[in-house]
Amino acid sequence: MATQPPQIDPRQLLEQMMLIRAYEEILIAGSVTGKIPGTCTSVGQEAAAVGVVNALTAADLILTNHRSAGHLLARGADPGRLLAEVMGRSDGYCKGKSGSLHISAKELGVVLTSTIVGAELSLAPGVALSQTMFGRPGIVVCFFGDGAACEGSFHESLNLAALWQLPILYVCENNQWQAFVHRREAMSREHVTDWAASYGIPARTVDGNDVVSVLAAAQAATAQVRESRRPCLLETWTYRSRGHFEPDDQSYVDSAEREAWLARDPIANCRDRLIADGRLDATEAAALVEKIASRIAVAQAFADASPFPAADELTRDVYA
Amino acid sequence: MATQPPQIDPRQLLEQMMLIRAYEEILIAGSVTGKIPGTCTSVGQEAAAVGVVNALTAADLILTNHRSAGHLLARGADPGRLLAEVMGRSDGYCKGKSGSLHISAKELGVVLTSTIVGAELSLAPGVALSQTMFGRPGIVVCFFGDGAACEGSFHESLNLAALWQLPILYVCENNQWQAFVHRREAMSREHVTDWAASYGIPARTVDGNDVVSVLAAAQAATAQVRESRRPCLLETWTYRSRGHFEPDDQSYVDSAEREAWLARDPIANCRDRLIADGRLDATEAAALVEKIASRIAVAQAFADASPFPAADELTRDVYA
Amino acid sequence: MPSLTLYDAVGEALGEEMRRNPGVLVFGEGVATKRHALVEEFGPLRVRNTPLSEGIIAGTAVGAAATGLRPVIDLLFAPFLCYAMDELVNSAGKLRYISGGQFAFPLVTLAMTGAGWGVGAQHNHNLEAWFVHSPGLKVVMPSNPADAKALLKTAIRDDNPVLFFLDIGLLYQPGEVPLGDQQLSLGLAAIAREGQDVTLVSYGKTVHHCLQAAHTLAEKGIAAEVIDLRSLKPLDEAAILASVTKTGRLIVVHEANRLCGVGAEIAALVAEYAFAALQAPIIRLGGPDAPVASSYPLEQAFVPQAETIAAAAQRLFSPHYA
Amino acid sequence: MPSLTLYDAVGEALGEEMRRNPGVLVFGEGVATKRHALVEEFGPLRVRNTPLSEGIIAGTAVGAAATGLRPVIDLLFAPFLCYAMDELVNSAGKLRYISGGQFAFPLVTLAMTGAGWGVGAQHNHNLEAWFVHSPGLKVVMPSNPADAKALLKTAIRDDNPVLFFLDIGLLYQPGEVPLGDQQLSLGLAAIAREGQDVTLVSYGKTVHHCLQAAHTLAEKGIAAEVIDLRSLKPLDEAAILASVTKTGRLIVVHEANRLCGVGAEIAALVAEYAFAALQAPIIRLGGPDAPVASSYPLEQAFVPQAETIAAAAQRLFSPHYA
Ligand SMILES: Cc1ncc(C[n+]2csc(CCOP(=O)(O)OP(=O)(O)O)c2C)c(N)n1
Ligand SMILES: Cc1ncc(C[n+]2csc(CCOP(=O)(O)OP(=O)(O)O)c2C)c(N)n1
Ligand SMILES: [Mg+2]
Ligand SMILES: [Mg+2]
Repeated sequence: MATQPPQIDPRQLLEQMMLIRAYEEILIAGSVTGKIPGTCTSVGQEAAAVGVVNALTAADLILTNHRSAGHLLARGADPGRLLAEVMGRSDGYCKGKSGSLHISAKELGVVLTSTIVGAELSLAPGVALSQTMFGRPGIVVCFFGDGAACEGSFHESLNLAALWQLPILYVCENNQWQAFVHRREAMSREHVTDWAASYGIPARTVDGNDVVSVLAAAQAATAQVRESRRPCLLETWTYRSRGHFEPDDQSYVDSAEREAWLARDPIANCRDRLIADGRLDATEAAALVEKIASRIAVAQAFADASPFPAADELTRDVYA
Repeated sequence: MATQPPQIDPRQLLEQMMLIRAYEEILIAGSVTGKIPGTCTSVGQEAAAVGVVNALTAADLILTNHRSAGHLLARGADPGRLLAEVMGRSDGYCKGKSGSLHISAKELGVVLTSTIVGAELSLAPGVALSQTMFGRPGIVVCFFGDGAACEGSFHESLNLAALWQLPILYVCENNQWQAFVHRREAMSREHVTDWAASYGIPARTVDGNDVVSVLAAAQAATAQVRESRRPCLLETWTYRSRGHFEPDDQSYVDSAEREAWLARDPIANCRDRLIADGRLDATEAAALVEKIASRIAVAQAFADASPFPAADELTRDVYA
Repeated sequence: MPSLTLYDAVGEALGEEMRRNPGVLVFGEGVATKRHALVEEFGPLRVRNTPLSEGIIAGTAVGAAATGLRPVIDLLFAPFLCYAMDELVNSAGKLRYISGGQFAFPLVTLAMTGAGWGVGAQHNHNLEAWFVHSPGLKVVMPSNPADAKALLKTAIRDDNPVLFFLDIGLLYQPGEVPLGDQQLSLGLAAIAREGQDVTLVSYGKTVHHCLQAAHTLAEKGIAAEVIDLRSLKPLDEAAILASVTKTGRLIVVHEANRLCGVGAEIAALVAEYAFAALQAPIIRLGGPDAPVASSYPLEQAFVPQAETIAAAAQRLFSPHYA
Repeated sequence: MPSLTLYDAVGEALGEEMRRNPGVLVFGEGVATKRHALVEEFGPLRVRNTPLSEGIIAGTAVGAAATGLRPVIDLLFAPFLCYAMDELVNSAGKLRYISGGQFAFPLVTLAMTGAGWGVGAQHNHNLEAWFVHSPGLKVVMPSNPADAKALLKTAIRDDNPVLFFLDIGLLYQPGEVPLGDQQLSLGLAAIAREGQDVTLVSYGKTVHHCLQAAHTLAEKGIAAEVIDLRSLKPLDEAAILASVTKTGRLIVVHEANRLCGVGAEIAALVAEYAFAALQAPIIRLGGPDAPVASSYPLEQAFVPQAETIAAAAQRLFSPHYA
């Protein structure tokens, strides 16, 4: 029954990662000048987002969290509308009401983003239940962090998903940090997979800084969820290169650990390998940079031009 | 370093189990007439309570839940004060404010009983933290059900206890039921030990209907907690012979499963074995029944004589 | 008209709405065991027992509601809502707004509340005010089986999350329930008794205490109007203000703790918008700032009783009172 | 007097109390990272980072408090309290009563709350009224660094669970803080400004908005008295009633949602116990029944501002108002 996953041009993966990086770099720059509110960026984690999202079909639904730019952009979100949202403007995906922390985009199948860490886990089974009850083909992908895995909702969610046979791919982006706490200070075990396995949920850790490995693992895992209609878990082992929130001086970070991870930057790695393999040349690489810069400039202009919400938005959208 | 656990006369274990049974039988009878409010009894689970509690020292602290009569009586609680509490009388352990569901008894080291399922798990690490910070020798025993193991607090508690190296013996009384839901409808795995092991916590399932096995397993487990100052988990595999709450017609119960368990009644088993081994004769057995009946009669008289709390108790004990 | 308990009225409403809309499903700890007739009719996929995990029950309902289902969850006793506050308040109540209106959350949460069974403070704690305080949630608490059935049907069809509280003390009391598809708008109070001298506003079991008090007061020549709120959010502000404008006197009565309770809200509402009509202080009768004891006499003493209400009303007519 | 931010005032109070009593310890998600000076002085056993698990942080504090320690926990933003409601409300608030007074629960829960950072409804939600409503808990919310330090020191020595809210908008504003072991009783309001024409009652950042409004009003010949509650439970009822008895007019102001908020409690209190003194309706200014948007202008519009307060006060003196 296993169908071959579609071939994806790795240059496309590279481009998506570069777009995410470029987008977040303007968030970082803007947060320094105060033009843009501070955000949680996914710098260094782009491969995890891009690899997983590219394994999905349009029918699949995504839940994500506070560190979501990568998931949204990989899913095809418009950087202009994202930026407008972060800046609290009315053309944002959520009319400026979310800001950066809980952006959802129904049209993209990105549903129910909560910035309450662990809430993505509590909401996912219900979304999967809808898929199941309505006989929809799509599965559900729930992105969460190693920190979220420490919340009780992790236990309750995995137990229920296993018990009710819900088609969920749990993707734990284990970036070594839970805000200002290292995962070693917070988890009794090294890997979230250690916990997942105890529910009888197939679980695997993959190098989260290698987009090709993540894609392959995600294709295998989504195929398994699709066929079995049961949950699987994928842990992408990666690193949060910047602080928890912009700005953050990272004075608390172990620099040796950080340096080692920075040397494995997912974008540089992917690009260098494509060049080495002769699948990308210098001209193409430069053109890519150019293309992304102009997309970002358009996005910035769009967001800047978008007005703040009208006063009556204060109490609109509270009740249906 | 391992010291030999003290030898305990198995007749003492039998007597404690019989006391618990006799005590709960008057609760059952009283709930039918309406004289005593309905309770959650531990009929069929006496061996689990008695076996574990007899492995403890006076310095150890206990947390328990709504099904606590066995733990309290095995720890030496006065059945009269217990009954007074259940009946809402002022001489109860909690002045009648608790009723049956959350009886604690500081003088016995039975601290922080909550009837919120899962709360015993959330409170236990703090009690163990006190033991540790004050350098007290005692460990903490936390009794909870298979249902409580489904709450998020289970995950959070075990993770923290493993991480902070807290001296807790978690005792899961897996009685196959979570109120009106069978554990198979609620747990993705058969055993709570499957989950516990994923935290690196030593975990073991024992026949919960054999008091001698439970005692031995509990002595081993408490010794391990005492020496390692780290958590262990013991699952006592047993059965709730009566309904969730008195009265309960148990119409929803699988009778074959129930019959099989009733045939393994912990009290009958223990008594028959003692008789078979020649450690108890018929006269002694009859004397035991007599002795317990008179203790219960005294208890009933004490509780009946105890007044209801005075009106000003309505707002007393709210603030320190 | 057939006579049903409030518990059975809830069962009827569930059955009718499940029949009407295949997207309605019910789950909770033991709901499939206890409402077996629903399982028989609608099958085990639409009526489910769950693990003992309130958080994931509520979270699953929120996720399901956002994506097309209309879940009803039974969280048993109100204090257990404490394990589902994030899901109910931060998710169900806020995610529509946060998403700029992209999602709706049609879900109903059932919870039993109040005195009657001597089960103590961890089973008996009236928390409805928390949810009135929290945006995006509706809150209902009926005082009789007919209202319970009609309000629950409306709540299930509502596209917003509704907290639906069942007063334990009323659960097994029978009452007449009209046959058929009766509904009741949320936010519409009932005038349980008309009168022009003093307004008694209440909900749940204390409506009956107010009616008893009104009876006593009538004998003393005081005509009390009793308002049964039925829904606490939306609140029928118009009905309350109209009544107080007529009577000039107000007593708010509930079992929940007084501080920051629904009674405070109503007193504040009236002190702002019907001030000119007020002829006497507004009296609030509610639970003290204390947990509820299990012991029967203390449990009863916690709840405002008819005599207390009648005495308070008489005080309002005393010339020395103000 | 040295000038400190509210954040640093909290740090000073923690340090002084930890020095004073070896049973005081602090834990939370990142507290050891962010308050590194405390780790240096008191070591990693008394200042601990925790897993990302609010429930077990609070539960551990409750268990520790019952058995001799005096924990202070930092739960970061108020909405995260939703994950700790059972531990705070059902355990910390009730187990003393349920146990017949056998245990005490000296623990302090810190949480940031309110507008200022544009972080949206899941970080910005003023929940203090929930805890005022719940028995067995004390609730504090200071409006300046000096009070924060003194109140926190008292809270840590208190044998009851205290919810201690830090207004985000005030967190990094400096203020003078007296040196040494200053304490402040819980339940004592401050008269932030004296006046005899109208009483403005508030807490947290809106105290400052009231002071600004009072300034504006003074120019129009209206002398407003501003009361800074500081502690919401116990509530300084005497101070409120005395002021309204003097002024005859009351406006209650807070950022939290209006429905069943602390403003409702105060309005109800006054409508019952100072009715005779009231010369005008009681006005409540508070957040609407809506979550808070992240977008800056909407976030600001949510909070009652000085102009709104001043305008409301002037309305109270209009002959057509009632
Ligand atoms: C319930 C809750 N607790 C705390 C926070 C504050 N917070 C936001 S992100 C974060 C760290 C989350 O760690 P993880 O889940 O590993 O995700 P990461 O940020 O590393 O991507 C924390 C503590 C929150 N938003 N929600
Ligand atoms: C949080 C919470 N949810 C539900 C209940 C209602 N309830 C009381 S006991 C019980 C079953 C508990 O099962 P388990 O933990 O296995 O203990 P057992 O009763 O089998 O001893 C339930 C659902 C409760 N008291 N608390
Ligand atoms: Mg992380
Ligand atoms: Mg059980």
